[in-house]
This record gives sequence, structure tokens and C-alpha cells, in this order.
Amino acid sequence: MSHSDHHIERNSLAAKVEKEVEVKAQKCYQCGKCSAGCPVAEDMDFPPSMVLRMLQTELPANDEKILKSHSIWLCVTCEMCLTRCPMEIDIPSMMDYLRQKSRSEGKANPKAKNIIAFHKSFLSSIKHTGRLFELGLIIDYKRQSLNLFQDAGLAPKMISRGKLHFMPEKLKDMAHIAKIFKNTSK
Amino acid sequence: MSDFEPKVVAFVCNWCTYAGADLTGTSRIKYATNVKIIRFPCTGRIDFMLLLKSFANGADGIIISGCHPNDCHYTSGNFHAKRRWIMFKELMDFMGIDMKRITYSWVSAAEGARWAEVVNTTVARVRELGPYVSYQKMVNTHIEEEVTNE
Amino acid sequence: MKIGIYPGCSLEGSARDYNESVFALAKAFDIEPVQIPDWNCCGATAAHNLNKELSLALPARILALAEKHGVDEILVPCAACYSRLVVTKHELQKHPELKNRICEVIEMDYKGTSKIINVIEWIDKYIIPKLEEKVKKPFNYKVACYYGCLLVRPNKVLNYDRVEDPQTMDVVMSKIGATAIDFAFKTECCGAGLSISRTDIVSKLSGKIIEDAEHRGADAIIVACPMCHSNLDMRRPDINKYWNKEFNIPVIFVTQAIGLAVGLTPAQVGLKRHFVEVKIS
Amino acid sequence: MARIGVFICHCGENISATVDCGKVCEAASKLKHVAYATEYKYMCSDPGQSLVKNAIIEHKLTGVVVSACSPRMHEPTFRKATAEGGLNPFLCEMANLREHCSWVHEKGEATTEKAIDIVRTLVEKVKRNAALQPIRVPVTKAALVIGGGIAGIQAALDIANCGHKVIMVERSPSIGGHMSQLSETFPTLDCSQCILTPRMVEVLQHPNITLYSYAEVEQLDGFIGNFVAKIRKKAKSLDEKACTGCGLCITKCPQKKIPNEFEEGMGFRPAIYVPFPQAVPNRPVIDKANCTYYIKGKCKVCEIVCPTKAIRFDQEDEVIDVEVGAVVVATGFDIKRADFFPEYGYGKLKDVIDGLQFERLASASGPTNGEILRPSDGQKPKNIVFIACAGSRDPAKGIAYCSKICCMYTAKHAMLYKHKVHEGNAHVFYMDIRSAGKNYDEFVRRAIEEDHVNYIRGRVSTVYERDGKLIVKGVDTLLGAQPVEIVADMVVLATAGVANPGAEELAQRLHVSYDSHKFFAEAHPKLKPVETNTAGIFLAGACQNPKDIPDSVSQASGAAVKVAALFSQSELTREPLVAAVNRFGPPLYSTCVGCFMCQPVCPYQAIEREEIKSRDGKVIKSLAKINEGLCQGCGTCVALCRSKSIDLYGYTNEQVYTEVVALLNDY
Amino acid sequence: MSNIAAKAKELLESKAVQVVIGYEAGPTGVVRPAFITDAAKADSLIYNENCVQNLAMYLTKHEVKHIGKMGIVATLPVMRSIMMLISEQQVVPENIVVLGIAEDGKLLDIADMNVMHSHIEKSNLGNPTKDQEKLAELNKLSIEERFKFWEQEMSKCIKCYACRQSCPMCYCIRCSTDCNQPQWIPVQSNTQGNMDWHILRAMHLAGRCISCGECGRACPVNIPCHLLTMQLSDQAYNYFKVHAGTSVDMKSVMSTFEPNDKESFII
Repeated sequence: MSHSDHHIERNSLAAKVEKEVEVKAQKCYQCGKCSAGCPVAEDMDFPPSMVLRMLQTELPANDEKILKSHSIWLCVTCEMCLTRCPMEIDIPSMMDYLRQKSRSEGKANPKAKNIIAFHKSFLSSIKHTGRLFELGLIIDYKRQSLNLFQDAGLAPKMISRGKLHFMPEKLKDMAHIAKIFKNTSK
Repeated sequence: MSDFEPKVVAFVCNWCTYAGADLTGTSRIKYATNVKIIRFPCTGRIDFMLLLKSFANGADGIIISGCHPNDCHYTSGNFHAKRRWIMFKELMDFMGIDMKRITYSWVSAAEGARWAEVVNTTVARVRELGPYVSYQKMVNTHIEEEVTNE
Repeated sequence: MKIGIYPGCSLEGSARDYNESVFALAKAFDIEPVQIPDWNCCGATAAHNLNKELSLALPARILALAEKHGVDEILVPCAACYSRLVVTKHELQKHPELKNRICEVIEMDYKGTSKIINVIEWIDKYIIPKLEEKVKKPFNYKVACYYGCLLVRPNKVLNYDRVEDPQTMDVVMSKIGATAIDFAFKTECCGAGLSISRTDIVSKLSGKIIEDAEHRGADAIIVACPMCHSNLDMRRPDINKYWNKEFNIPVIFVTQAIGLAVGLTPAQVGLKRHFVEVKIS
Repeated sequence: MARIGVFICHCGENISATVDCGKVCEAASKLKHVAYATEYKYMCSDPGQSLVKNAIIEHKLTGVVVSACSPRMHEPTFRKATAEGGLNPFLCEMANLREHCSWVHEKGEATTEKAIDIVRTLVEKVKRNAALQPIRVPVTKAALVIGGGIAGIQAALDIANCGHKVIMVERSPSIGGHMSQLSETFPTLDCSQCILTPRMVEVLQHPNITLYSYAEVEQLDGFIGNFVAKIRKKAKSLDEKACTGCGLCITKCPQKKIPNEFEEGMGFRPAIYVPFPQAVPNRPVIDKANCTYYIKGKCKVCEIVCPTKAIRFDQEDEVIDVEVGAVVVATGFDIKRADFFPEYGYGKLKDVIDGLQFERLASASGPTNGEILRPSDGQKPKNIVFIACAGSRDPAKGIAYCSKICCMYTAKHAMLYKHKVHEGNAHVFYMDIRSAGKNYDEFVRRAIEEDHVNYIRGRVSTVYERDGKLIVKGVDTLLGAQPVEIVADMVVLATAGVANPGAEELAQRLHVSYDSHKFFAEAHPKLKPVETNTAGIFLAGACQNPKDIPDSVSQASGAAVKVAALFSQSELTREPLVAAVNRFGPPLYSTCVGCFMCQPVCPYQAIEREEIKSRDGKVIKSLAKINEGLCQGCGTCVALCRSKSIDLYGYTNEQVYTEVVALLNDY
Repeated sequence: MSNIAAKAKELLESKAVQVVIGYEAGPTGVVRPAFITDAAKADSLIYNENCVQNLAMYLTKHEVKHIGKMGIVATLPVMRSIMMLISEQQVVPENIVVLGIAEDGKLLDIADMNVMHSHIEKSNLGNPTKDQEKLAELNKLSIEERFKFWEQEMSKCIKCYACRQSCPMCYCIRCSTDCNQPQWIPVQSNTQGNMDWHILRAMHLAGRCISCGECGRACPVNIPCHLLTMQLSDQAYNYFKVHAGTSVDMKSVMSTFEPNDKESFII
């Protein structure tokens, strides 16, 4: 009889976001301040406030659009949106979740190929050396993204300025890092 | 136990639930005769001891009802009552006194049908639970016989 | 009080200049920060984009190591690492269950007792009190202090400086004789981790920052983040190409500027490693 | 020995159709102490009521139970009949056999049994009823109006015109409030001063109104009908009777660079000043904090030039006591200033201004004589941006509510701008347009359709300066959240309406409640919007929440009627169903132990502290005391009191306990 | 001489207080409360792990109060009782000097109520471990089993009201049990009336009990009646995040409210 008894089991993306990262899409009243301040909004297919609006509809078609969007990968977690959001909606955390969800469901936008390739190369660099090995990262990224000639002029300049090592610096306890990667791989 | 007619006492506030129950009447909505209403100015006035006295005097169930939060005629009596009942409920639970025998509800002056529903569900539930003998019989047990039992 | 330093991967590589200036400055002020033994990468943007647990576990290992070695205060010069470490500490504090889970993952004890400070806080606490007597060559330039994102945001977690129009770096710069100009892009994003994967976006965003600083007549942009530095400095050819302009304004780490003011040589503070020539010294 | 009469009503057939009234009557007559029981077809009819009256006399009844409909329906009827029968009206109770029995149950044994249970319960209760006397409180027929804005003015004039004395206290040197600062008013665009100043003058000249400007209420004691207010009349450094208001002192004062509050900081005033030319009273005050003489001990130019020798440097604050029967609180509101918005320029950008500043710019009597010129360089802005909801509906900034007036005044501002700068462009960033009100939405539509104001739905993220222009970064959410950048010359923030500074302290001094935003709280959000929880104190205008002029005026008139109703009798009569703390002779005095935990429970601040003192003035005992002028009889304190030292007349512990026992047991 | 005795002596000698309430060893070696008015007798004051009685109850007793300003040896529960008594206006802070005892038995320097407040804030404010265990045990039982348990316990009650007498928070000059119009609590002892009494007592201590356990210790027939009030202490914290007796101006649980107080049982 009580109002709280009327909870229907929600299975929308919005419900998952609410459960996993405690971000309530329904709090958004679409003022757009996040999109107004977002540095990459103009490059996005759906600016942040639109992503929230789409979540609010709880329609499978919109959920699908979000997970397949370019936007979630363009977000650079600069946190400007959260800082200025009048409703204090943690959009960056939400974006983190959406990215992970998008990838685990194999829905990552093809345009984000490079971005994802970079992240993957980055993590694999840490996985193998414990610290970021920048030269290795660049080589691996080129291999993954097939952008073989990108930044060709950068590396020599970096080397001449002593900014690029040829050998990775490895941690003593690499076994520990390996364990952490193993324990967090779902 | 099929002929068991539970006795249920309802403690209600004058401004919301009492008026709501009046509306049940004016709307001619029927409910069980088992419930009898005692009028209070406000749920804030209802002493928890009255609940115990009701059980002691043979009540099998109790309804407490007042204005919805923010609707109190006295602005905050029901909020104070709510705190009181939260503590009371926890104590009753801890002592093993079955809270299924007590219905707490907010029924407004406009909710005539809801009052009938509250009454009927409470009566049905208490009927299911049977007479509250475990409380009532305690009046006959006392120190001498317990001591000799030990 | 034991002060440790977590340099982070950039400072070992592309931001060697920053690393050199931090250690040179520390030495000039008789401070010897101890590196946290066997530290690992914090995971940076990649980790929290792809794997939340990993993004907490990697910084947690660093913090746990610091605790294990009795470090009370960790200096984190890299703003990105600083943000990851502080956010991790905050998250684990807020969610005890998560903390237990992460402790299982890293198979280490973690209590959250070490204090994490960024480079400006470190300067405020250890350099400023003795700065006045040591300034030999006042840094008489107009500077645009660029804070970027991660030094001030998320401000509810970091709880450092005011989130709009921050002032701490401006104040530090004024102590060595610089004039900090009012600057509209203090906390706008440079494009951060998209440097390699979306150089176009980085060129656009970083270009806006450089353009505004130059336009307002700044002689240099002062930064405290290796990522900002690499985007504004190393990416300058891309930026100039994107904007079809010739921006020449140098980008200097706050520690380099102070180093120069207290008489360190440009080489000592790593200025030679910059892509954009620093004509001031 | 109790002698109770039971009167069972058939209510036509409404009761008797399902309840066997005869059987109820028979059962009632057998109850202990029932001296008389009867039934009748229509107990509320004249003959029915006579039946009750006659029975009281004939059977020497000591209590009456009318078993009929709901007491909410006819309790007053039968209590009156009881009184006419010579018995105290509070010795009459009603048993609800209709709404709670005959109408909700089918005909049958159980229904009749329930009716008997109900009657028995009320019989037992009425035996324990006390003969209560209505509470009579004398009423001082004078009202205190705090605040001299449009709401206070309206309330004061309405009360005064009813023939009652009014004391108006205004904190600043002149009445008029925010309305006097406004240029034109929506939705008619008539000049604010033109409609306001006649009323200000009326206040000054009204024989029933005493105006204390430059004064504040320091303390309020007492209760409804009987308040005593302590008013501090701040020293104006002026003999008001001698001053003719010639203004020579104002022109000669050497200290001229004090930011003018009335002009919202966009102009200057001297240390001796009247806030604005139409001020009421039109007499200057010396602002001691900024006066050279008060700061340095030298100057006295005003004293020297004053032709009537009216300056009084040695004047001191005066504190007076006034007795009033009612209080109208009309202290108004304030707005958040531009410095509340770091992302819009921290108040460091001179051309980012707030709505009140724009009002002054647009006002013919303002610092620019009504020309829209931007503060930084006095240029006419060609591009102007209005940002609505600046601070309102922004929980992150601590203000979740809608300030209600901004949508309308923003439309007005944009319109005024377009009327004054024909070639200019006006942009409005808004979230929703809330224009509910007579001719309001039409007004907004006019701004959009006829004056071509560019309305953009979206919030602004940031405003920064570049080359003397303001870059406004917003968004158009109706175009897929597309970023919008406007290069503007001036930005006007429709900042949130907030409670006045000092509202909280005033509320505490008046003992009225306030909400989490420090706005004064009404007694009931729907049905008592003008009353406070403290009887005799009423609210008018924006001190309750942001309101526009028509709403403020309506509420002020509402408050005035409440005051006039209160003053319509020389004595206040109240139902005596109030709580009381027990009292005994010494040495116990009362079982109250003085824990005062009941105090915060009372919604009406009716629980006071009473100290019993010995002859030498030593406090022997502190105990709670209920002010029966304030108590409304909810009884929450009664249920809370651990030592059962408080009881509620009409619902005493003994009565309710007995009801429980009687309801559940056959006697 | 112990620190406590020295401090008491100093207070009495300087006339800062007229009486020190503390513990002493009785003739049989059993610890008992002591009321020292003579500095010379301060030596007899002791403190050890057997000193568990909550002495705060004496602060409201006329016989002690009338002597003058009171010093009191105060372990954590006593300090919390004092906070409660001040917040309920039964004790005037100026009239007492607190000889605080830390968890390790050392004398604390409690200069004023602010110091005491910060000491209490730092302490563990939950119920004592052994009582927590018992509470958890009872909470695990089925509702019928709990009723059986308490019915059995209540049947032992002889209505001696030692629980009330020993409780520092039961300072009323007239208890509701002494009310006879109406007679809320029956005079004679029967299980139902006994239960009524214990429910009434627990409710009156809701949000006020400071978990000293004195009532349970005082019971001559060993009814664990302290568990009732302790359960409500837990719940008061659980629902309203209030620990009783932490400051002199605490918001009392039962006489305040928040509009969004959560419950799940009101329909």
C-alpha cells in the first residue's frame, strides 16, 4: 500500500548506472550547463546533457545509442561538468561506467578505435613493466591502431632531448603487478 | 478459530484520519465492524502506553493513523509521532511482541476508501494471527509460580 | 615527519625536465624527498576508462607501499597522478567494503594514513617560508598560470584552492617577482590523454589556452602538470599547424621558474629539454 | 455522583436502518451512572435539541452523550444545546454512530454491538470531562508592522483604515523597500515610483500610523493580543522636528564617495543623506560609520550649514517599548549578488551585474538617468545577455527552490533594453519560463514576438572577459545541446531571491519558525499561508518566499484582515482544549522536574519556563509552563512527558485511558 | 596516594568543591560509593576495575546536591550521563568538577565541558562488547523465541524499581509508575504489568540511555533489563545518528525530528 512498494524492477541502462556508480540520471533537469562547459562537446555526437536525457527515457534504443556513441570515448574526464552541475551529477564517473559497459558488450564506436587502442596499449605497457614505457607504448599503439606514420617526427626530437628511454625500467616486484592485473580482470 | 472476531482499536487524529473515516461513512464504503475508533487531537498525543493497555484489555490488533507527513494540522505532531513509533517498533520487535498486530498508517481526510482498506487488511491479518492470548495470559503469571519453577 | 615523493612515469620520461627541476629545487632548499620504493604507474586515464577496480588497485599499491615505509606525506608533482591518488584515497575511505576488496586485490594492508600533497602545496609548505632570502634573480615576467583540470577538480574530493579562478599558483609566482595575469583559461582542459589518439582535439583545446595567454600579453605559461606541459609544449608544432599561427610562448614548470629565480641554471632545471625554446632565463 | 444522559439519534433512517437503536438505548440505560437514555428521529432538529435541554434540567444531568453523527458535524450544535440546558458545554460528548458505524456496516447484530461499545466508551469518557471555561485574553488593538516595503505599506494602510493603530518599523532611513528601486513593473510596464510613492506618503500622513524609520525590533515578548515590542530607534543625528528637509547639508557634505546602497553600488552618496529623492520620511540621517566627524572628530560642515540647527551629533539610540496585539512581519527579501557566481566572473567583471542593478540603470531617476550604459566604461551595450536561474534551482549552490519572480523580470529587463537600445540584441538564457499569472505569459510572448528578444533554452557554463567584451559560453538544449558562444557587452544575472540578512535572528527574536533557507514559515502551507505558528504574528510579502508585487500586496491585505478580525473584539475567546502542567502547593509545587524536553516538541513555542522563587528571591524550582494563549492543543508534549506532569484538557490521560478500557470491556 | 585522591584533596582544600563523589573500599573490601567532604579523608578514594557503578545518579539527589559544588569521579558512562543531565537541565555545569578517568584508568584533565565533549567524541560510544554480543544473540532469535525469553525474564520481576533507582537518567520526582489517575502501571507484580513497566522504562530512555548497564547490575533478580535500553541506543544511532550524552546541547532524539526520518512500516 505504501508508495515505496511500487518499485518496479528496472533494467534500463539508467538503472544500472544508478546501481553501479550511484549516479541518478533522473536528477538531471536538462539545463545543459555541462554541455555548455564541456571542452569536447562540439566534437561529440551526443553532448553530456543529451546522454543524460537519453538515459532518462529508459528506452532500449537510446541505451544502445549511448553505448555505441563516440561521445563516451571523447570525454577526457576533465570534471568541468561535475564542477558546475547544479544537481551535482557525477557525469565523469558515469562516463567511466558507460565506457567499460560499452567495451564489455562489444559496442565501442569504431571512431573511438584510436582512443581505445591507446588506452589498451597504455595498460599493457604497465602490465608488462609496472611503469609506463613510453617508447613501448607508442610502438604498441601504432601496431594496434595501424597509424604507423603518426608522430614520426616526434620520437627523434624526444630522444634528442632525453625524453624517451630505449629500455623500459622494470619494477623489482613485477609479480605483484601481475597479480593485481589478474585479480582485477573480470 | 473460524468464529474468532478480532477486537481492533484504532487511535486516530481528529484532523485527517478521523475526518477520512467520516468520509468513508459519507461514501457508504463498507468495512469490518471489528474496528472501533478513539479520537485524538493529533497522533502526537497518542501515548505508547495506550497500545499496551489495549492489548492488556483484550485488543487483538491496533491501528494508529494520522495525517500524512507535512499535512499535520499542528505542522509537526505526526513527525514526532513517527519518531516515537520508530523507537517503539524497534523495542517491540526486540521483546518479541508481534508488530503484525499493529498497523501504522497515514490516512488523509480525503482518503475514505483508503481507510476502509486499512481497516479491512488489518482485520484480516489479525484474524489470521488469532487472539492475542500470549500477551493477555501474562496477567495471570507472576513471581511465585516462576520462582518455584526455577 | 617523513616526506616521500611519487614522481610517476612521465617524470621518468617525457617530463624529465619537471623531474630535474623538482629535485634541483628540493636540493637548493636542503630537502631530500625519498622515492617510494618500487613504485608503479598510477594507471592514469586508461585504467579508469577501462577497468574501475584496476584504476583503484594501482594507486592503492602506491599508497600502501608509502604506508609500509612509514611515509607521512607524499609529494606528487604530476597533477594527473595526484588526482588519481587522492581520488583513490577518497573512494576507499568512503566505501569500506570497496577498501576491503582492494586490499584483497593488492594483497597488502592499506589504512589511508599518508597525506598526499601536490607540488604547489609542497612549495607553499617547504619552499615559500625560506624563499625570500634565496631569490637571487627575480622572475620579472608576466605569466599566465595554467592549473588545468586535475589540480583543482573534482574540488569536493581534492578540496584544494577555489575551483573557479584558482589563486595558489598565482600567489607563488608573485613571490618570485612575477606578475600573474588574469587569465580566462586557467582551468580549461588541454585535451589531456587524447594527445596521441586525437591530436586534432588536443591541438584545438591547447591552442585556445596558448592563444588566450599570448593575447593577454603573457611572457610564459606556468604549469604544474606534465601532461599539460607535453600538450602545450611538445605538441606545439601540431598546434601551430592546426591554428595556422606561430605561437612562441614558452611553457614552464612552476618548479623551473622558482629554480631560475633562486639562481639555478637553465640546465639544472631541465629547460634545455623543452620543445619551445625558452628565451627567458 | 455522575448522572449521564444518552441521546440516541436515528438520523431519519440513516442510523436506525442498520443499528437497532432501541437495543442501543436499552443497553445505554443500563450503564453505570446513566440516569437517562432516549432515542429520537432527528436529534439535531429543534425538538431534538429541546429534548436534550429539558432532560438536563429534568434529570439533573452532569454529562451528555449525543449518539448521532460525527462530532466534526454537530459537536458545536449539541455543546450549545447543553449550555442552554444549563450545563457546561464541555460536558457534552458525541458518539459517532453514523459515519463510523451505521453507514459503514451492514445491518446486523455486530453493528448494533459496535454502536453500544461506542456509546459506552463515550459515557465513560464524559464522566471524566471537566467543566471547562473558555479562555479569554484581552486584546491590545494596535498592530506592529515590521518592514516598510510594499507589503508592509499595504498591511499598515489596510489595518489603519479599519480604524486601528499601527506602528511601522523600518530598518533603513526610508520606507519603500525594493519596489522603490524598480524602474517599471511587469506586466504593465507602469512606473514603479509612480504607483508606490503616493502610498508611502499616505503611510506618513495617516493619523493611525506611527512610523519609526531607521529603527529595528530588538525583542518581542508576550503572546497573541498582548505583545510588548522593544524597538531600537537608531540615532539619525538629527532633530527631526527642526529639520525642514531643505537638503543643504546633503549638498555640502564633503564626504561624497560612499557607495550608494539604493543605487546598488552604482553611484555615490554623502555621509548625511536621504536614500532617494522621494524618500519617506524625507529627512536625512548621518551614516556614522562613514561620517568624517564620527571617524575623526572633526568636520561638522552639516551642522554649520544647517539653517535650522537641526543636526545633533550627540544623539543616542533610543529604545522604546510598545504594546501591540498583533504583528505583521513584512521584512522582504534580498538577492544573491553577482559575486555568488565564480564561473560568471566572481563579481570581478564590472559588466556582469544583477537584476536590481539593471533596475537602477533602467530607472529614469537612476545613476544613468535611465540610459542603459555599462558600468565599466559607460558605453551603450550592443549585445546584452540575461541569465535566468542564476543561483535559483541550483542545489549545488544551496538553493533548490525557484525564485518565482526572475522569469518575469528578466522578460521585462530584456524588453526595457530593447525599448531603449533599438539596435541592440538581447539574449536570454533560460531553463523554463514560469509565467503563471494574469497577463504574464502574454508579456513574455510579447518580449519574444514583438521585441525580438532571443530566448535560448540552456544554462551558461562560464563568462569571461576578452578585449573588453564578455564571452558567454552557453548551450542550446533545444538544438541537441549545441554549444552557443555569445560575445556580449553586458551580462545581467537574474540572481536568486533569498532571505534578508538578519531574517534568522529576527525570527528567533519573534519566536516564529523559519525554513532551511531562512524564509519565515507559514503555519500551514495551504490553509494558513498568512499565519505563523505563533498566534497573533502574521506574514506579508517576500519574507515568506520570493514574491512579486501583486502577490505581496494580496498577502499583505490578507494579513491585515487577520489582524482586523483579531481586533474586532476586545477579548479573545478560545476553546480551552489546551495543555497544562500540573501545579500543587509547596513543597512539591509540581511533578514537573524541569527537563524541558517538551519545549522543542511544541510547534507553537507555547512552553515557557517558570521559576518558583523563595521569599529571598532564590530559585527553588524551575518548571515548564504552558502559555494558554499560544497552545493549540495538539498534545504532543503530553505524550512525551515522562512524569505525566502535563495533561491536555478535553483529552486527559484519564479520559483516553478510560476510553481504551471501556471500549474493550463490557461493564 | 593515587592521582584521584590527590586531585580530590586539592579540590576540597581549595574549596573548589564541597564534596567529591567517588569510590572507596568498604569494610569487606567491596567497592562502594564515597562522598568525601573532608580533604583529610580524600585518601580513601580509589579507582580500579571494580569501580563500575554509575555515580552520576547522585548528582541529582537532594542529599548530595545540597552540600554544595560537587566533584565526581567519572568514567566514560558517567561523563556521558553528566552531558545528558546538563542537556536536560538537571545539572548546572558550574556546580560540578569532573575527575575524568580514561579507559586505561588514568586521571584526565577535564577543564570544562568542551574538553569533556572532545574526550567523549573520541571514545567508543557503542554498547559494551559483552552486551553487544548478547544483543546480537537475542536479535538472531525468532520473534516467538524472543517473546519467550522476555516473558520468562519479566515473570521474575518483583517491581522493586532498583533499575529505576540506579539509573542517572531516571531523575523524575514523580515516576509515571506513581501515577494512579490513571494507574498506568499496576502496583502488584504480574508478568504483563512487569513487562509494561520495562517497556515504559525503555521508551522513556530511548535516545537517552548512555549504555552504562547500571540497571542490569542493580537488578536483584538478574533481569538483563539494560539490554532493552541498549537496544534502543543502538537503534537511536542507527536511525538518527545520535549517541546520547556527547554534548551539553544535544538534540534529544524523542523531542526533535527530521522531516525525512526514514521508516518502513507506516503505510
